[in-house]
Amino acid sequence: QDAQEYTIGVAIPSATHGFMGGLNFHAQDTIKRLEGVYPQLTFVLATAGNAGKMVNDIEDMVATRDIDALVVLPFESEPLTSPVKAVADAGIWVTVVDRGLSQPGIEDLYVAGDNPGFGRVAGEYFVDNLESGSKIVILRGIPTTLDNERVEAFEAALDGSGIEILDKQHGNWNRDDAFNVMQDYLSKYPEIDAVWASDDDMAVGVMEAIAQAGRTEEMWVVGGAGMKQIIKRIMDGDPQLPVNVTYPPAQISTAIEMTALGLVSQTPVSGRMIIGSQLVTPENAEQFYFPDSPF
Amino acid sequence: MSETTAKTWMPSFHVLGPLLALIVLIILGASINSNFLSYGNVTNVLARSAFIGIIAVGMTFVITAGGIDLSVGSMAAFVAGVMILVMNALIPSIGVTVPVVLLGMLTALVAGFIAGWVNGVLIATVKIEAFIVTLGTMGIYRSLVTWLADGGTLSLDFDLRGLYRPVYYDGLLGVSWPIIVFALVAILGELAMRHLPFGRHCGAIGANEQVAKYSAINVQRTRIATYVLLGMLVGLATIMYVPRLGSASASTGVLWELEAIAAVIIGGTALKGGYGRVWGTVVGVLILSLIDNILNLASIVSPYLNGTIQGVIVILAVVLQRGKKTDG
Amino acid sequence: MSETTAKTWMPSFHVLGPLLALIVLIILGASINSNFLSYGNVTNVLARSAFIGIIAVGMTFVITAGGIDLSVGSMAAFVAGVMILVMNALIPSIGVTVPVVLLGMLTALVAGFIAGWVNGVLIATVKIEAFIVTLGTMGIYRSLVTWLADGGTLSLDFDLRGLYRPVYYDGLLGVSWPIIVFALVAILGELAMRHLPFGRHCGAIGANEQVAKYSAINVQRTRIATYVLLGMLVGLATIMYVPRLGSASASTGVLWELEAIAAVIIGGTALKGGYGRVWGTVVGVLILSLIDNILNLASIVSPYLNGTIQGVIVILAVVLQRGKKTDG
Amino acid sequence: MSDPILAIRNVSRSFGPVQVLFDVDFDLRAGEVHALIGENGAGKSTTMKILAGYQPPTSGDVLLDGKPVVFDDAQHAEAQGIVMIHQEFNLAQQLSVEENIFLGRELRRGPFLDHKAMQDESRRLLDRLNCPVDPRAKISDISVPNRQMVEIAKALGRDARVLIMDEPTAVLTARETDILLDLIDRLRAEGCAILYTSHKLDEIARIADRVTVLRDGHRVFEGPAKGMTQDAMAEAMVGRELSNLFKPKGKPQDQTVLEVRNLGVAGLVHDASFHLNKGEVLGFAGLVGSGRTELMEGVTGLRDATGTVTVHGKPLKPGSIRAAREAGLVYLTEDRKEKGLLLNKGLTENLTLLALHKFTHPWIDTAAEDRALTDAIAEFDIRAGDRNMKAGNLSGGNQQKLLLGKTMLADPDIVVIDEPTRGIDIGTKQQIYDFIVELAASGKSVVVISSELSEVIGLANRVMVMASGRIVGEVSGDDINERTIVKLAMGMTSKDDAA
Ligand SMILES: Nc1ncnc2c1ncn2[C@@H]1O[C@H](COP(=O)(O)OP(=O)(O)OP(=O)(O)O)[C@@H](O)[C@H]1O
Ligand SMILES: Nc1ncnc2c1ncn2[C@@H]1O[C@H](COP(=O)(O)OP(=O)(O)OP(=O)(O)O)[C@@H](O)[C@H]1O
Ligand SMILES: [Mg+2]
Ligand SMILES: [Mg+2]
Repeated sequence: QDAQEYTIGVAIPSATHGFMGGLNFHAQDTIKRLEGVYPQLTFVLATAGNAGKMVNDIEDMVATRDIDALVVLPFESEPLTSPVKAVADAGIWVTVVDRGLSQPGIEDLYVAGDNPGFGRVAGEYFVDNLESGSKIVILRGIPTTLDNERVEAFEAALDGSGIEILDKQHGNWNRDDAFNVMQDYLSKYPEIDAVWASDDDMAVGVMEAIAQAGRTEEMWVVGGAGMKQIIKRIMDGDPQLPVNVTYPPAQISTAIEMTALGLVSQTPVSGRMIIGSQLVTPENAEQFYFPDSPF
Repeated sequence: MSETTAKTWMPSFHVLGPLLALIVLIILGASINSNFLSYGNVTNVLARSAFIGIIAVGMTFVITAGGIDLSVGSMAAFVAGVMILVMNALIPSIGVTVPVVLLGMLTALVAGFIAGWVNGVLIATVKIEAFIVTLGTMGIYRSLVTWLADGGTLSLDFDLRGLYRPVYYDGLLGVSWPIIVFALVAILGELAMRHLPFGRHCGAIGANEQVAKYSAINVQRTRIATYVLLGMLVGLATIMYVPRLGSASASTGVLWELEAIAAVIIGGTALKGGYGRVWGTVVGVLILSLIDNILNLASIVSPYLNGTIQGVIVILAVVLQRGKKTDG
Repeated sequence: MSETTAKTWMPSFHVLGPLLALIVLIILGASINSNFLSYGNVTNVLARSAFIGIIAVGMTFVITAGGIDLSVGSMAAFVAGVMILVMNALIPSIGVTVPVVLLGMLTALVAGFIAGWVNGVLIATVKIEAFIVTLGTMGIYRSLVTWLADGGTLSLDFDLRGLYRPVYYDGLLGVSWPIIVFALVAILGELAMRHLPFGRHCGAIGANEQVAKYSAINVQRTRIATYVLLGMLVGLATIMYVPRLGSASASTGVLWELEAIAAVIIGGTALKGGYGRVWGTVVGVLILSLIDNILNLASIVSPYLNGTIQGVIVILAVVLQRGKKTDG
Repeated sequence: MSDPILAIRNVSRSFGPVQVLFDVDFDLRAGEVHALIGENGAGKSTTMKILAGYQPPTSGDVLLDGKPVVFDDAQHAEAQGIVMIHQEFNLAQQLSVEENIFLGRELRRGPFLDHKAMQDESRRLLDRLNCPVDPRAKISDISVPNRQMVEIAKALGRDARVLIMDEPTAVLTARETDILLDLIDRLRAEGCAILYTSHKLDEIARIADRVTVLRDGHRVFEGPAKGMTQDAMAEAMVGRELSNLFKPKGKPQDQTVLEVRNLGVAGLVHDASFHLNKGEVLGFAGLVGSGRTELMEGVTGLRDATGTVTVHGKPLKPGSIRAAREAGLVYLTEDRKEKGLLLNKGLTENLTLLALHKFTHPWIDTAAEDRALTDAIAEFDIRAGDRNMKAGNLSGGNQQKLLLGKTMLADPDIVVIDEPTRGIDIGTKQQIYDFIVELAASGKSVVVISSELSEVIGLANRVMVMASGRIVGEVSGDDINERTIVKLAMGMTSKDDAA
């Protein structure tokens, strides 16, 4: 059949930590699969280490690759708003993933995780499982808007519960940094009841530090984003890791697939799609376990 | 006799090296994608080279005078942050008007001046190793902008952005402003390096500070001047940058310092100081931009390996340039 | 006259400078938090300093010989990645046994050796600017590890980790292995710098390559040796690092290069080469670790400003050291 | 007699605990050449630096036009028309000749540099010195004598009323020395005041109007030069009578220790062949740029070279300085500042650098190093105020002695000495000559490259003469005289066709 050819550009941040690694994996995996399914589709994948580079990538896709659709996970919302708007204004289909642009209505399709939800669900679990007067510590990510949103929602959920937040420092979504910060928390605070590590990479470092201090019995840890090793341990009923909160990196697959579908078929795909953050418990963990993913 | 051979052989390699690498890249790009030489793509590449380019021109003077500046990336973020805060703060009193933009630009230049001056004084007057000073201020500026932005992003007022936007996107006779400004900075820089006493003094200080001092050059003042110049050029680059992305955050300008320094060295300036050339730096900047651009055009490999290709090309570009040079 | 002061004052300042800064930090830490001097905290800080510390000792030789290496952080990530892959691959045939760990360690040393040798040959034999070579390999190693990990994290087999874990967490007589190894490396490094021809030769090459050459020093081989030594120490650091968290990813070792270089310079080694001291580097590493530790223990300020405090302290530490030094 | 333009009164100077000048008086008048002579480390350079504002005196006064003055720095002095040519080069290696000449006082047209004017002016200054260097050449690419000429041109360009020259001829050959001395004559006639130092006393005798002699930081003589013989000068300097400079030459043995065949260094040396016998002193003479240095650097593996080198009958591994050293062949460079010594490091570290292996088992034996320094100080009469000082703070001549000590510490069988007595005072020169003769007598072999013909003539058993990168002749026995050698070097006759 002489199906029309389309090019889809995909711009995502590079794999600098676990979650983005998973996202990169799912993006490449989906592209490979879709190229098999739809021979008339060509994909251009670009990864960027900062906002400026991502804008460059998008400009290049428009100028030299004649893309028909763009799937973008903005490195940061603000700086990418105008450039993506320029793409949309040129009549190119735009799918925005995860981090919304700072101006509404630019994108045709919005697929996202729920950052405030991510913090809230975790916070609610803390409230339900800790007594008033319990002491917790927080490890934050890299200073960014989305980190702020998560932490604010978490703190809002804790409001009035009587749970005391002893400290919140940046672990930069990095295992080593989280390990160091947690070691210092453990030196500083003789009593900690729980840790919100806010990310599974950080949770790995945190748990090592706790194990080293021999205080495993004293506190539990909640990470986030559903790294396979962590999910596995929840499945196995590890008492130190009671639950997890999802923030699926596979949302990029949803976005790419829906964008492709919108180009090659009549299926209506525009609109907003929020993939809620769910609480992973030992009971439901199995359905969140993807052993093949690198994340 | 030997002086003659030196004169006729070495320069040809030295001069052609980076240019050769640039030409090879252009041919490669054109052969990979027919749109590579299109007006749109060329404009894009040149315009986006402008930020690093303007900074790298300043860096050329600093390095020629035997210094280094690792802080320029975070300085740019910091200057952008201050500039945005000032402009946003002015809107209630002056409104969304051109003067606000002009005052913002002035802020950027002044902030860059001060930041550069602080580096310069710590290095030239307090005499601390340039590497440490600018590593320190790199951390300081970066953390200050994070703090100003409260961990998030500082954004320019949306209406003002509309007014300011043309500074990046419009231009003169089809050439966009960043390109024009970059070209002007490069030409003036090349003139200053080659035809002003300042450029010569930078080379002399970088070559041998003692000799420079004995030759009645005010070493301290000249050295501070290189950092101030660089700071102001960072301000100028920021003026071009803010209308493009309209915001500043902790991740603005990350690694620009390495890119700028790499461009300078690829261009043939000696890292130990004593010899610098601005046009080489311009070529270096273009080489670095083109590598990214071509990688986007090609999509031949796993994006994970982009860094490998980049690294290899950067090293090769310098190998080309070194030619058959003996002990350095 | 100024020489007089220089003669009698400089050494005392030079020697005491970084030590002084360290002592001030320790007093500060102890006064902020009573747990600061606890066995646990001291062990933590020392053990986590070990990676950077071991690398920084190697970096001291590279810098003393007038070189620089920006690639160590990504080299560490790459070596860790290769090491984990090799060990995981060996399990099916050899099982979860000590030989697998030993082979893994050997892999790390060999990988470090090769990586360092590549840097060294490109710099000393092909004669490309060290900054460019190692900037290039920095990107290359980082991208290779990302590629090996498929963008994610390479994790050591869980059972093997149990076997390997004690290498980080256990020790001898209450002193954990990383601390012991770091101490050994530091002592041997100090000895080599001061009492072996190798150290002398590094200083000579850094001070004046020509003189070194005319003094029958094999400049090329010595220079390569500094990079190989550094590469192997990166391998050694990785051997200590992998058992800690049992994983490697693209974010492993980010910015370690800057930290290592900063430690070397804070310790009093001259960035231009010609003079290095290993014990100073050790003090530099401890200063940097303590700053982080104290900031975490103190929580007096917005964590956004941690970078500012860090930067200021680093600069101050070097100011202390420079004392009343005249033109450098 | 006119009043002095520049003078010092009761000047003392100390470096740390070491006092190097004691109540020195000195004055300089317009239209006169005043020579300052003394042994190495006597304090000549220090005196000159005080006069030119590079260093302040510890006590005492500097008088300019009769009035006390305190120079803030050298620029201040230069603004008063006082210009100094340093004993050690004061040029930026990476910059061009023209850039160096005009450094800090560039000519401009409007705000811009006037390249043409500066090049023309450089050309003119260099022409005045009969120096053929291209003003655009980089300093690092030109030969040592030419660098010195550039240094002189740089000073000339600064319109000096007082010109202070610290051993300007140490690195010059006879031809350039003549040019410089003629120039000094002219400057004197124009009313310039000139302070001149040299260890070549014939130059002093030729141009000086007045002589001041320093010994160990004290002024021991001041008076008119007229009627003062070179021997008298030497005696005043050294404080004792000097016997004949050169001892009788020894007799070489009939055993070849070094054989060089068809050696070539790209563009610089062509097809050079010679041999050296045991116990022989072989001289190499030639004009500046004749390629003697390059030939020997090729022989010792410091430069890429073609051809063969055989030491003690065994071919030498090409391109390896270490192999040469291990075979007992060592080269002492003519460029002590750039290639000889680590100026920022201590005496011991410099002394043992070439022979470090001898002190290593397996640690460096610092006590033995210390003893070696004591020995070298005694043997080569190194005058160091303080054993822990940096090599760069030694006086120029003492640096040369340290370099000699460094080379000899390797205990070579065959030593190539390039300009052995550059900057060395007459008393020590004699010691070094004795040393070379004794070395040969003890069965070692020596190659002496020297631009001082008397040295080659007085020391060598045989002399090879080079011109334009070729060995153009070999003279021995009674033929070793100035006339024959100069003729060969100028390429006038070819006594012994080398081809
Ligand atoms: N910066 C310094 N620090 C310490 N000692 C110094 C310094 N400069 C010179 N000296 C010492 O002062 C003494 C006089 O040195 P000076 O250079 O004046 O001798 P000189 O007469 O010029 O000798 P030469 O003929 O070898 O050039 C020497 O012992 C030297 O080591
Ligand atoms: N570093 C260098 N780079 C290029 N050319 C050089 C260099 N050093 C010397 N030359 C050139 O090599 C030639 C020979 O050098 P040089 O003057 O040292 O010879 P020489 O016979 O040893 O003379 P002398 O020892 O009397 O100075 C000259 O033409 C000189 O300009
Ligand atoms: Mg002297
Ligand atoms: Mg010579």
